[in-house]
Amino acid sequence: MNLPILTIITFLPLFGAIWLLFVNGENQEKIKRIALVIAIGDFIISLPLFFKFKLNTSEFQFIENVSWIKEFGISYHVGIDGISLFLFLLTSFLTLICILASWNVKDRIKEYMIAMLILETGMLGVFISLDLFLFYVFWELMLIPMYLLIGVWGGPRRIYATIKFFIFTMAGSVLMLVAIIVIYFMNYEATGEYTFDLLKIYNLDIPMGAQFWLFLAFFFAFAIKVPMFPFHTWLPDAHVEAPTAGSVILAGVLLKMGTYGFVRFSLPLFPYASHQFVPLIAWLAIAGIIYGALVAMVQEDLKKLVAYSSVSHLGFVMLGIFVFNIQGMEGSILQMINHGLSTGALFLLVGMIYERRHTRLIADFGGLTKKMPMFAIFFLIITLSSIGLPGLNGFVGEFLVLVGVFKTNVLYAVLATTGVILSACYMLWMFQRVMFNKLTNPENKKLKDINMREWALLLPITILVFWIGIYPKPIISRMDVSVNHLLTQVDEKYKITLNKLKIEDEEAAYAIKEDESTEHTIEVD
Amino acid sequence: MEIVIPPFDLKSISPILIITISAMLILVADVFFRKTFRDSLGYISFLIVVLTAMVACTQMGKTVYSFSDMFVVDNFSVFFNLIFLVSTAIVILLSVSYIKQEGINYGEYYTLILFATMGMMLMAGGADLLTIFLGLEIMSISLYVLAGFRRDCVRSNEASLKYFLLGAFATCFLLYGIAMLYGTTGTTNIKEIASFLANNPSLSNPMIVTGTSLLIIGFGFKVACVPFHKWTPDVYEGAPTAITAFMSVGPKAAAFAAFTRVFLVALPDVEQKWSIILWVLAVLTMTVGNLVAIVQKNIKRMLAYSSIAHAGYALMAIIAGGDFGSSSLLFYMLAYTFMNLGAFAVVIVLGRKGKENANIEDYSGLGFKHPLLAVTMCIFMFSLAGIPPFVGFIGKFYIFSAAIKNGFIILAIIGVVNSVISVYYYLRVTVVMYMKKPVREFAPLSLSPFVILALIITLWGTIHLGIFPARLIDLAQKSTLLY
Amino acid sequence: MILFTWYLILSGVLFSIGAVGVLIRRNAIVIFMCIELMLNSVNLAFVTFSRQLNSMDGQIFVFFIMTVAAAEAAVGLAIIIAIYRNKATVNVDDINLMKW
Amino acid sequence: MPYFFGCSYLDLIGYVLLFPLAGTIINGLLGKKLSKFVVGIIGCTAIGISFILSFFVFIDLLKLDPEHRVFEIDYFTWIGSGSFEAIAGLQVDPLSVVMILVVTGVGFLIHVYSIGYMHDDDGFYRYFTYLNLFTFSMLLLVLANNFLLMFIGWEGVGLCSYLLIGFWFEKKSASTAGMKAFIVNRVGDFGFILAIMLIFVTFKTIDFTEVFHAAPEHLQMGSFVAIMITLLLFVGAVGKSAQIPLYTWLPDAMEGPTPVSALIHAATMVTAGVYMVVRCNVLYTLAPFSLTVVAVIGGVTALFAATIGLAQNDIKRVLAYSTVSQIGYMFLACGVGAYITGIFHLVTHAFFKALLFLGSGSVIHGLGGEQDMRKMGGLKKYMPTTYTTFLIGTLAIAGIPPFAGFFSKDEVLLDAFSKGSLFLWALGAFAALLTAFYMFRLLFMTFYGKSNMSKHVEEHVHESPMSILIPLLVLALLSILGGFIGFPTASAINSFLAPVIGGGHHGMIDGGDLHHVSNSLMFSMMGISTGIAVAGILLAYLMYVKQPDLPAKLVGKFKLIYTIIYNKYYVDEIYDATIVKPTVKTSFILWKIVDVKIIDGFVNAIARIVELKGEVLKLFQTGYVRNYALSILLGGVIIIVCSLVLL
Repeated sequence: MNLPILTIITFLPLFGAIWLLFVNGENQEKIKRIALVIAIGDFIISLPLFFKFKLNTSEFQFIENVSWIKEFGISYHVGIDGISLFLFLLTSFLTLICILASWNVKDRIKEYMIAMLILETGMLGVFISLDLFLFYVFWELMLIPMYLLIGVWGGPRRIYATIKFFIFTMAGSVLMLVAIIVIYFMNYEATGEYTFDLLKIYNLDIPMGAQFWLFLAFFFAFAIKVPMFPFHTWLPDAHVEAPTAGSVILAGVLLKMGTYGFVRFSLPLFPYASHQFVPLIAWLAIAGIIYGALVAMVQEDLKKLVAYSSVSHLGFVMLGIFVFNIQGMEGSILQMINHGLSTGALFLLVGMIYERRHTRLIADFGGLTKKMPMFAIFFLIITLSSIGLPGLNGFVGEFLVLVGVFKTNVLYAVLATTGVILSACYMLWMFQRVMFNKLTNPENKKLKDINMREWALLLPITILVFWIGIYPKPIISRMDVSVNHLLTQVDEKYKITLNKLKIEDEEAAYAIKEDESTEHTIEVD
Repeated sequence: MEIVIPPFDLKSISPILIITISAMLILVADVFFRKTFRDSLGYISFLIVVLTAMVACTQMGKTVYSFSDMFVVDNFSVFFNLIFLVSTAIVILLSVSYIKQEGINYGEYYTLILFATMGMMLMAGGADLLTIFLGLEIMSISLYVLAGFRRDCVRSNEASLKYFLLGAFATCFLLYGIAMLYGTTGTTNIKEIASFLANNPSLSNPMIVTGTSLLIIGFGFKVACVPFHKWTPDVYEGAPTAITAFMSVGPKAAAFAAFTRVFLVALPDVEQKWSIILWVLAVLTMTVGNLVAIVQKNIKRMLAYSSIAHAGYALMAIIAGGDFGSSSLLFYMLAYTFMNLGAFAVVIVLGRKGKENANIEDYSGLGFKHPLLAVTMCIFMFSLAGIPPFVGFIGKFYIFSAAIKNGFIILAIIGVVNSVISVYYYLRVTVVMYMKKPVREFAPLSLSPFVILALIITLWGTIHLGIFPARLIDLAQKSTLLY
Repeated sequence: MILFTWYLILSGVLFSIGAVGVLIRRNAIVIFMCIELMLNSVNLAFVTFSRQLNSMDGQIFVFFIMTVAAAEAAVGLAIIIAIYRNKATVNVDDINLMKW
Repeated sequence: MPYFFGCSYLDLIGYVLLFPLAGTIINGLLGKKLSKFVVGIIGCTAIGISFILSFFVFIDLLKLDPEHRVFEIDYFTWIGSGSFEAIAGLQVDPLSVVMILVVTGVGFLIHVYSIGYMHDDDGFYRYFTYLNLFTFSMLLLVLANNFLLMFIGWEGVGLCSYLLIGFWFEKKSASTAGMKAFIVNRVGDFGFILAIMLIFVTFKTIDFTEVFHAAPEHLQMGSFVAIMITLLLFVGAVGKSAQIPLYTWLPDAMEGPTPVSALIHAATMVTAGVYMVVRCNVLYTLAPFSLTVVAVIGGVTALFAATIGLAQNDIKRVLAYSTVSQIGYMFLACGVGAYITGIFHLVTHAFFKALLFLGSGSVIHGLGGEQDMRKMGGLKKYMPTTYTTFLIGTLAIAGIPPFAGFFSKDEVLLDAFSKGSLFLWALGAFAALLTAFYMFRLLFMTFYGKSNMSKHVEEHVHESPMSILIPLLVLALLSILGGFIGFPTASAINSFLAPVIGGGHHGMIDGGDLHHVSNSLMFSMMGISTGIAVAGILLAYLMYVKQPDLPAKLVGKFKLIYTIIYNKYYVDEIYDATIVKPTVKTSFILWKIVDVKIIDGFVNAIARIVELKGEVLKLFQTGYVRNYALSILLGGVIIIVCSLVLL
């Protein structure tokens, strides 16, 4: 296809943001409409990717490769494969949802929408970048609008939260920058070519010692973003203070960048180190699963609860990635999408009652089902999806992850599976306290059920929730080849390194032998 | 005895000549035709600078040694000349209304700025320590005056005095260092020093080592690296804002130009020693600059500390050395020129006569009162913090790459960690602008077409060069030192 | 003939005296004079080296230094006068409005 | 009409599922706008059609050769990832047919019953939606042809149970009970999921047929893997079927509407565990140790729950404990290898327990919601039909011939004795005694004696409407006749289900037939169990009809034991104190200490330190020129010295 479709999709929101710059800020309706049209348009033109995606090739598709900074070998190289395809689509979908969800933002709507659209460009860019430098640029770029979204339109402690968010993420990612540069020069030494092109760097065989440090540098960047225990503390704060749409994007897309980074970069670039780090990551992931769930259980604030539940869910994703088999990996990718949908929806739902009641404390609610039956149904479905009820989306991903984990390490699987119990505990307990029981708080008696706009927000997500739960094949089949390719790639490189290690050992042994023999000869002499 | 008149290669110093002559003409014009020119001196100097820049551009691509090898025109110096001229031009744009508002609209203001620029160009093109010293002094003396240009303002006086005393003090060290090098090598010419050192054991010679160290003190003072940085915050705070802006970019770049040329061309054989010293200084500079910047309340002071920190990053480029190092320095300096001048431009726009409003808290709520200005400021702040897609990011990236390429990975890591710390105080400005309620009424902005032009240029530089830096990088790579 | 080293030692001593003077004196003008002293010690060093090496470069350098010192003196004194006008003191310890 | 448009009914098995699902969707989406009548009709019709279809499926299956009574149909690949594949496919074999007949049959009756019972409830449509969804899930559970699909149904019924227990969500106890049910079930699911994964890893497939086919070759008799698989599966079964130690949710589940208790918490869902064990009998047979565990847990639960049942006063709770106890019997049977007996008891239990629950519902309905037996009494005259049917049910559960329960329970005890041990038999037998006792205690307290009803209630007591009574009558009939499908020596269910047992590997596994048991043993066992039942009944008669003050005296005498039993051995409290509270407390500590204090504290401390450093370093900037000059000089000296000396 000659049309640079990825570029169009990625930069259309930016174009929209620039357009909005020139719209009079007083005209709120117009601004909202423009933003919505851009988001809808973006989503619609991203849909063909799904249908035109070729299932039988592991190559990247819809590739565009233009030299950007020739002097450094930096190119605007974008493309998607089965791994990024869905995250890409999820991003355009969730942004659309978010813009619609922000309809009631009154305060400085223009800047809000601009930030939102720029954010979309940044996020989309992250998922399509096939150039390390480009990736890093997008990775950092989306920090700014997110930072503003939380900081300007957030709750009372927004400044603390947003700075924490920014600095946490930045602290992780600068080390990655150093690592990227190191890889760049390593590649130069190996091939004599200055390039940041990921596909070329994939062929690079990084020495084991270096892999360790480089992996660690990437690890911090991604682990903070995921966020893995114990780097997660920015998340609850950021979620609680962020406006609804911010939370949705944060949970739905931003966190996935971390896990995506592991899949796209850490694994294929440092296969040996990745294998070496499995115990650490697995234990952290498991700790995250259990810890996140336990802490979520005792939260008093709905958003915080959902935030900690994200820590738990993302633990599954991490675990799935680091078992190096197809079920784990596909489960993880699917789980990324699922988490994006269900947690995103949870934040939407929380946002809806927050808009009505201006509180998120669980204690302030109770018995809402009586007043908001439709809301209750959606809430229930999403809650169950988050719990991982079979037949809904959450289960498929979670189960695949667990199968993958089980194949490699039973203990990990057993511990991770406890998350299944715990998730039911905190979600249902929360659901009970919010939706069930007697409606006692007089404030809640005036609550209105969801309106048309909110229907429009929740229905598509719910449909997807069911679709992925019941018939995930179209999704899994699209990632199959890519995931397989990735795993083979990792495996082959890992084996090469192992062989080298073996040879080195043998050589060392041989050298020792030789030493002994020479000593011997000396003695003879 | 035959008297040979050496060739006068005036073409090689044409930019300097133009600036010098026009600076003097402006002085004359101000004295004799004050009425006629009063307001137009600014435009005239701006045009002169632009003209000089065009002339300077034509010098690109060739290497000419002139005046008995005392002066050199090579891509390195041309590139630096362009940096100086760009910064001077922008500062003149910022000054036109600023000095009027401050009531210091005297013709010698422009003359001094032009002289300072001339000094910088001399420094960048100096192939002899004497030329470099001369350039340095011409630049410094002009700046001493400029710093105290608001002569009825005590702070300005104080800034001037401090700058002057300490500057002269530091110059003595520089000179003593030069003397020592001269004493050992018998020459002050950079190339000759280099060849002398290459042929003689230099590392064990205490004179050379001491001389090198003394040079570090002298240049270190000018680039404001810790522990010779202490004048910076005070002078930056007290000087007229436009001059602060000027000082933070042009003279700093000039000092780096001389620093780089002397250390990379003349003293590569002592690199083993000075690179370690500079390594420590760079780390100290970055760290102290950033840490203290965090607790600043005055934005000019904060920017002063930030400029100290940036000097630390730039030092990394010198330490890294090689083509990559010097080209990254070139790029970084230009990048820094744009973003820092931009930030100061916003500070100037928000200032009033007698009331600078330079406390960060004064910016509360700016984001809603003057959204465009706030966005502009945000962009500069993010760029200074090194966040893509702005030019500051590419600059830092370039420098870190250079450091890593030459094996200074730990230095690079310290550098990036520092840039995270720096994020904190840059963000605070944006936090105040966007996330705090206004604490005061905003007076109408002191916007004039010139300031707007300056803002547009700096914005363009910050954004455009951030997204499409390829050509500039190409240029910088072609402008590395020609040995 | 006196050894060159003595001149150099003298120059070093002068430089040190100047430097210490800068540190311990409070009057701006005296400080400035100490700086001048340091400059002149540099001059002495240059001239010494020049003699030793039989090269004129050092002496030329000295001329430049002297010129520059003169220029500095002019500017410096003007600055000191300006501050004296505003603050009626040239005690540098009283001149610390800006700190931290 | 064996063939439907030329195709076998077996092909239409999907429709058995489809109708309840359609009912769910229609009622769920439109129910609010439809009248209660229509909603009820839709709900019942959906299940009714399902039942009829099931019946024809059954007939069609019967036509097949007994050895080949397996029909599988695959619809689509549900999850396929690498070598892992879960197909959305159904399997019809004698076992699943028995189950779907029970589910749809009893389910249909309860749906009909619900129309009357729930008539005044605002959430009528919601109720029927859930109920239809439940039926769908339950059918999926029993029809699935692989473990994972079964797990959908497994969780689906759990969800419906959750929703229906908490149906009156405004009642805190109800919503809490729902939650408890779900979470406790999740604990079981934990085992189930692990079991599925272990099965996949072991057999590379999760398809029933393939797994059971491969099992005997793959797994050694009594091998560790076999034991693990079966034990983990059993953890799932324990959760779902409310066995020790995960039974506590079931009594609480009585917060739901009574028909729900009848359908979900008596007849169908809770027996899913038994179904699962029987379905996996091939695996269990390979793991004798697991079988022992199953048997012991079943037996102990049977007795344990029965003792609790002795002292409860809530009519539904007594029934709930009796359910726990009866399921214990089923597991006991399975545990000794008599899988078919387990299923047999499951079927009869479905009949009489549904009957009992519906009967109690009728009572509760008649009394306007009263559930405490101490406030009932003498209802015989007010509600004769209910009484009669209830009596039949009670006789059935007590094991009086020729009621359904007699045959099945007797067989369980016989198997426990002949294939298990005396100990297991003793557990069962003693539990049977207690069962007879507390069930008749319930009957007597409710229908006999003098009325303890309040005036207000007494005035309004009435016999229930027909929609309630008809299901009662049908179920009563089934409770009388149901046992004959497993009539000793000519057991229809035995021969029908036999092919299921052993997964086609005959000879290896005893198909649960009883022919090797001598007739004398069989008849003497029958006599003994009948005797036990009669003894229990007489005891109850003595205590609650003849000498109504005796219980109080006994209570006074055995105060401690009574208190313990009355408080259900404090199991809930123990769980609360040892698991729930510590977990919550730990979580609080994790949050408030680890998260806020340690991790965040660490982060904030770094920020603070950075800032403090800035504050300190700032102080060096004194503002004095001489000071600055000093730092230049000092710095210079240090540099020179270092470069000269150190470097």
